[in-house]
Amino acid sequence: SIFTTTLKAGQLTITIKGSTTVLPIAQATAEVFMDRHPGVNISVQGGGSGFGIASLIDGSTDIADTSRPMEKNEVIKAKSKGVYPHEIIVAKDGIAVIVHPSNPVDHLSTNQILDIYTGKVSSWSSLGGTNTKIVVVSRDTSSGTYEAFEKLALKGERVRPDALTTASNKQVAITVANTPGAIGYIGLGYLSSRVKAVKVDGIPCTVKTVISGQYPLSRPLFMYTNGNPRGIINNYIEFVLSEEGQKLVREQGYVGISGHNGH
Amino acid sequence: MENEVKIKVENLNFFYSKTHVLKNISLDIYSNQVTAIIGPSGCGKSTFIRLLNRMNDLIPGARMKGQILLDGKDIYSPRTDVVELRRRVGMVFQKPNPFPKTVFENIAYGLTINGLKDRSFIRERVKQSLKKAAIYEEVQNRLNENALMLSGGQQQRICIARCIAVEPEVILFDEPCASLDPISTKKIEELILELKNDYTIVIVTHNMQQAARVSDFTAFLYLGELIEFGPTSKIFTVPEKKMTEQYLAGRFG
Amino acid sequence: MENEVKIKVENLNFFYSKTHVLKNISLDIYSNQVTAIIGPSGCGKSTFIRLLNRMNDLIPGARMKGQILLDGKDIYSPRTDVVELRRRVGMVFQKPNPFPKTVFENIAYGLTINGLKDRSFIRERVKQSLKKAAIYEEVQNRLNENALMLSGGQQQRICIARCIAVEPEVILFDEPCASLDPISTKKIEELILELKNDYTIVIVTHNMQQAARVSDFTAFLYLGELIEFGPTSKIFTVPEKKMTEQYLAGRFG
Amino acid sequence: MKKVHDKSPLLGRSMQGAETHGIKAKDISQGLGFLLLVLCIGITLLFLGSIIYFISIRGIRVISWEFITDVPRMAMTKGGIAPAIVGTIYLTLVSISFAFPLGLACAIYLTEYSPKSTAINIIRLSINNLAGVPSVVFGLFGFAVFVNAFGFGVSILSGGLTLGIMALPGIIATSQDAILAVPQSYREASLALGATHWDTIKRVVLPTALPGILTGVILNVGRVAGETAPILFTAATFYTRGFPHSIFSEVMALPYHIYALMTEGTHPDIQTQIAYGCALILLCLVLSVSAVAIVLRQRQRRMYGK
Amino acid sequence: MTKERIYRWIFSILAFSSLFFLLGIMITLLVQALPMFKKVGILEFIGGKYWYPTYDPASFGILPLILGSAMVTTGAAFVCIPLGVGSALYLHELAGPVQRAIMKPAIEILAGIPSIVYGFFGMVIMAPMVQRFFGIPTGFNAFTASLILGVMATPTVCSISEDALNVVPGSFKEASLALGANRWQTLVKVTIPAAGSGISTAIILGLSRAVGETMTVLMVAGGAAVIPSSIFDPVRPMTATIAAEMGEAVVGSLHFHALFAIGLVLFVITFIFNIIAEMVSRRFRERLGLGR
Ligand SMILES: Nc1ncnc2c1ncn2[C@@H]1O[C@H](COP(=O)(O)OP(=O)(O)OP(=O)(O)O)[C@@H](O)[C@H]1O
Ligand SMILES: Nc1ncnc2c1ncn2[C@@H]1O[C@H](COP(=O)(O)OP(=O)(O)OP(=O)(O)O)[C@@H](O)[C@H]1O
Ligand SMILES: [Mg+2]
Ligand SMILES: [Mg+2]
Repeated sequence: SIFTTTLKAGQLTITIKGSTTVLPIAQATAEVFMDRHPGVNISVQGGGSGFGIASLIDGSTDIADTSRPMEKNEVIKAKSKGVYPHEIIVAKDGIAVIVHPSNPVDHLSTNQILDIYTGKVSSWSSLGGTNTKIVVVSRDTSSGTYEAFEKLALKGERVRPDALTTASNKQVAITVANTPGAIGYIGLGYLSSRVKAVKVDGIPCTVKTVISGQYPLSRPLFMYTNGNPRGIINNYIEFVLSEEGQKLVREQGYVGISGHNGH
Repeated sequence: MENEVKIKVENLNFFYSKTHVLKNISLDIYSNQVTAIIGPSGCGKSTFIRLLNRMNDLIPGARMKGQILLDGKDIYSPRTDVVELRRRVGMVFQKPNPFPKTVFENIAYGLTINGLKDRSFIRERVKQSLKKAAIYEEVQNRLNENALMLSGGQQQRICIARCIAVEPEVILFDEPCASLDPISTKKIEELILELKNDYTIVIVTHNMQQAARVSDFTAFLYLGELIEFGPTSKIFTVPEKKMTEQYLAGRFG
Repeated sequence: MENEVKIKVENLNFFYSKTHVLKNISLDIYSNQVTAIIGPSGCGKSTFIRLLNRMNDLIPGARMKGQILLDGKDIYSPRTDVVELRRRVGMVFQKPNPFPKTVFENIAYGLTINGLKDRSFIRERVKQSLKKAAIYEEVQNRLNENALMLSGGQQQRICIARCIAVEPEVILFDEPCASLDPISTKKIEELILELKNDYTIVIVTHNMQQAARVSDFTAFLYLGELIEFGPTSKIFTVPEKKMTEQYLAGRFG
Repeated sequence: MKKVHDKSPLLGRSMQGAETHGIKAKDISQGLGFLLLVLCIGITLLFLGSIIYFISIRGIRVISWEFITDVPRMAMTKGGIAPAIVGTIYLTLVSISFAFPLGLACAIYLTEYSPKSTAINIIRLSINNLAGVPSVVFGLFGFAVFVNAFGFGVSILSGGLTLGIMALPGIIATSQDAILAVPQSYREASLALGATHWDTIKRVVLPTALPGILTGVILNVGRVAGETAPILFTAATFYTRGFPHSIFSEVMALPYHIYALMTEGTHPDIQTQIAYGCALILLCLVLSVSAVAIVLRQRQRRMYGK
Repeated sequence: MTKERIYRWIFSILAFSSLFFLLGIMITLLVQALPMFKKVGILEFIGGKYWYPTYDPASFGILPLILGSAMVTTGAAFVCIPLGVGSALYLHELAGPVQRAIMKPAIEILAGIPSIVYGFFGMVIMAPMVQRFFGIPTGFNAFTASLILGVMATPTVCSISEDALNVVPGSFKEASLALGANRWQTLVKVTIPAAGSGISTAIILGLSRAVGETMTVLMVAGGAAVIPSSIFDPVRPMTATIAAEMGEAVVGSLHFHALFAIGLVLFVITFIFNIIAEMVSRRFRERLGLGR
């Protein structure tokens, strides 16, 4: 890490690491930001929220993307190493629960979703559907979407082990679109007419309900810096939060926020 | 009976892609006689003998002209069953080449591929073949050992037994003793003299003394040409050609 | 001067890991004479000749007993510089083995590794060596061609020239004609007779006629033992041992 | 002329066979067997061919000059993949400059200098074994050692070294083969002229083995250039604009870029097309490298008349 | 002579330093896996049925992962053995010199197709095809992974088998033909048995490549960490688990060490594969009387 720090001496390189959910936001904004500021180089890496935070703590990244707030012990660990995490909400994400369009079921309660994903229910018939087997589609544990879904919908319980585990939102959508008995969850931005999003606790998954916080499966997305962002990093964060940055966020299929939500 | 012609070679020419290796060779190989082919290295001895059971078919780009008749029938006619021909005209190679199988399996191989299934018949035939090849005594207790464990001379006799087992009519030997020690060589030579009672034998050798010892007829090849052919006794005592005489005197080669 | 001893071999025994290949051999090799080593295949000829310039050092597990003295100095003493020894005792192998370099580079190789840099001197020496090896005429316009493009006989003479270029005192030939045609063989034999004016020569051959033609002394090895050693004229006409006589008469081997 | 075969129960039937052309059981089994073999190679070529076909047909549509020379734009839905191509080339160069000298030295030692002892046999065995270690395990090693322990971070250096180590056993093996293929007679000829062992190696053995050694190096490096798992945690980054300024920079790399586009992108339809383009370029790079090596090897084999 | 000795030393040092790197892998894996085994016993780790590394409490059982690897490898064997060996036999016995001169290098070149390309192809083309063809919920399963892995290993198996067939001395073949065997009989009864261990080596090496393959299975195997009950179930082989989770695992956490422990298990498995291959191929060469 000696090497990475020396490299950053000029502070024209920004490293961003962390949640794959936030990755597209970071990438899209970084790109435009670099167009505005030639000479600045931003490197964007995935790896997951945990990885991003760990990197922030050991100093190997300037910005950590996360799809969850930092946990207490993470903050303690960071402070013990002289890193003071500064949290910025950059966008909001709604997790849509999707089924095949031919499936008569069009709303589920959070408890029903929990039962489906933990394996207590395995046929659509008890949920008001036809007597077909439920094919449960989930995401890799490394994905931010999974992390959020686990927290919001599963309340920490285990996904049934035989669930299909796919590597991307896109694959979940494709799998559900091709499989009549399937259920899956994807970021709001990936919704298309080929799958059907069900209402959760009676609330449809839309930009509006996510912003208002009514929709139960929604969450903020964060960027963390070490202390208040300064210099070029601050310029970048400000750009993300600007109207132009938020437009890019929306283009990537997320829900924008307005104003500054820092501490 | 003695001078019945078993194989008749007529105006034989042979080419490896471009090189003309055998030039217009005609000779007769007699039944139940040993015919030796001698000549310096590279003169075409192996090429010639391999033509007699069409082993050269495998070489890409090789061409042949002329005729080879076995019992009066052209072995290169399109109607010939090559597989069957090779069964009738067996071959023993320079380097002993038993299969990496047991002694028994080696000898039985030729029988089983010809569809024979009767175990006791096969066992009997294996025994007979080993006896004929003068190796039975030495290996009777080692039939289930890998044949490659035997000595070179024993391996060569195993190869001869393997060849005999399918009852060929002609046996071709291509320098069968080249890689053997003097004692094994002696045994093989005695065996060849035995075998000529039942088979027609053609032997390639670059050891002139060996040719003198075992053969009835001798053909002397030089640079692809048949210089002289006739009874061994005559060739070795009063050769017709100057060249033969010089070669036999060790003046070259 | 004629009978000055160049190499003295005393009670030489040699083993490849377990096999005892050379048994108690003693003989003298005289300056400016051709000494031939004959014997059936596997009797240890190559092993013997390779001991004279310590080429067998490369073989793991090999052991040697006895002494070999070159000009009276033990070549196996720990104080011997092997590299220098090999320069003094050159070797030409059975199969022509020119390096895959140009003819010129082949001959110059031995000079440059010995640290010579003077181009014009090297050029002159290459020319002289080629001339001595009776190949200059044939290759003078092809000095920059790859030596592998030449015919076998030419390659062998290139190897001889390469050997001569470093001005050895003794040249060892291990069956130098075994893979050559009769005409090339003849050329090499003539060359050997030429070379003996300047060098001491040891030649292994399994061609008895060749031994008779080129050598002054002949050693007959059989199964690792030196059966007989003496002037060639004597060995080939009135051998002392029965075995030598039988071997020369082609009774075995 | 009364021959054994007349009383042969076995062969009597086919005795006149020299001219008969009847179909025998063994001819049928031969026919069927050969048909099976034709089928096998047919299916193999079909599969491999179709992979190349699909990738080429779909990849060629997105490939343009811009695609090769430009940086990604519009959230990786437009522009090109130049940083990924450059990154892959850098990684490959680092891995060669590490693995080639080391591998060659190791091969020279094992073939020319090493005593024949059990210790050396164990070395040989472990080198062989390491050739079979899964690529992701090399990735773990690189991550633990270069990225963390040595503190090189996620960088070209870490990734290149990881790839280099992965190529090492292959380079050692092929170089050994090439050196062993140099006829012993060349060595003997050189030694017999009074050359030292090192002279012989330097002036005769290595020049003769060189094409074979190069083949091995190219082949193995081509192979690792296409690897993803080892650079996953050691070198690759999802997005960076500029070209790397030092070996301590992290880079985009083609194989990882394909993976990232397929799993982390937000515009699947467009990004899959780009992935096709990347796959085609990767395929071209890697296959042309190995084609060079294999042609070289064919020529080499012909030279030794094999 | 002293110069000579210096060179010798330089080379041995370089050779051993490369060995140091190679041995380093083993040591790293061991060291990093150790904390895992201290916490969870080896047997519990290998025999455990549940892989929930990120839950609280976490459970680290890699049996489903091992079985996933085993299943795709077995499946791949069914593809690559017939195709690879069959193709090798074709090239050896039936192909003319021109055909062989083209096809052998072509297959060797194809052995260099990067695994990511196979994975990509599997993801966008094979998986949907398999799903439609069999009418199953998802094409991302052990079957598709096996198929792709099998095809991927085929060139390796083919190329090494062909080399093994070429090593069989021509004299065996000639001997058989001279006894009146036809080409098929010669192939089946003489050439294949003689090359048998060489071909086995090829298969073992091909399969060891399949066991260790990462990206392909990561992209097409489905990723469910469950003990598979059919070939059409999604599975999560060990390699895919490491690749998918390494980035997320916090350095130094138990999850992190668990992934190294999986790496160690993989290493041991491929090590055994290679030892077997080595032994078999040594026997092969001895049997044919080939040195070294
Ligand atoms: N497959 C081949 N392709 C091209 N030329 C060949 C082939 N086999 C042999 N030759 C050439 O044909 C000539 C005759 O070869 P052949 O093997 O018949 O000689 P030979 O008399 O058996 O020699 P030897 O005593 O050395 O075995 C030689 O010049 C040889 O180089
Ligand atoms: N490297 C070796 N290791 C073990 N045994 C060997 C080795 N080289 C030769 N031999 C054996 O030593 C004996 C003598 O071999 P050598 O090569 O000296 O015989 P030769 O007289 O030169 O025979 P040829 O005329 O066939 O060349 C033979 O039995 C041979 O098998
Ligand atoms: Mg011959
Ligand atoms: Mg010899």
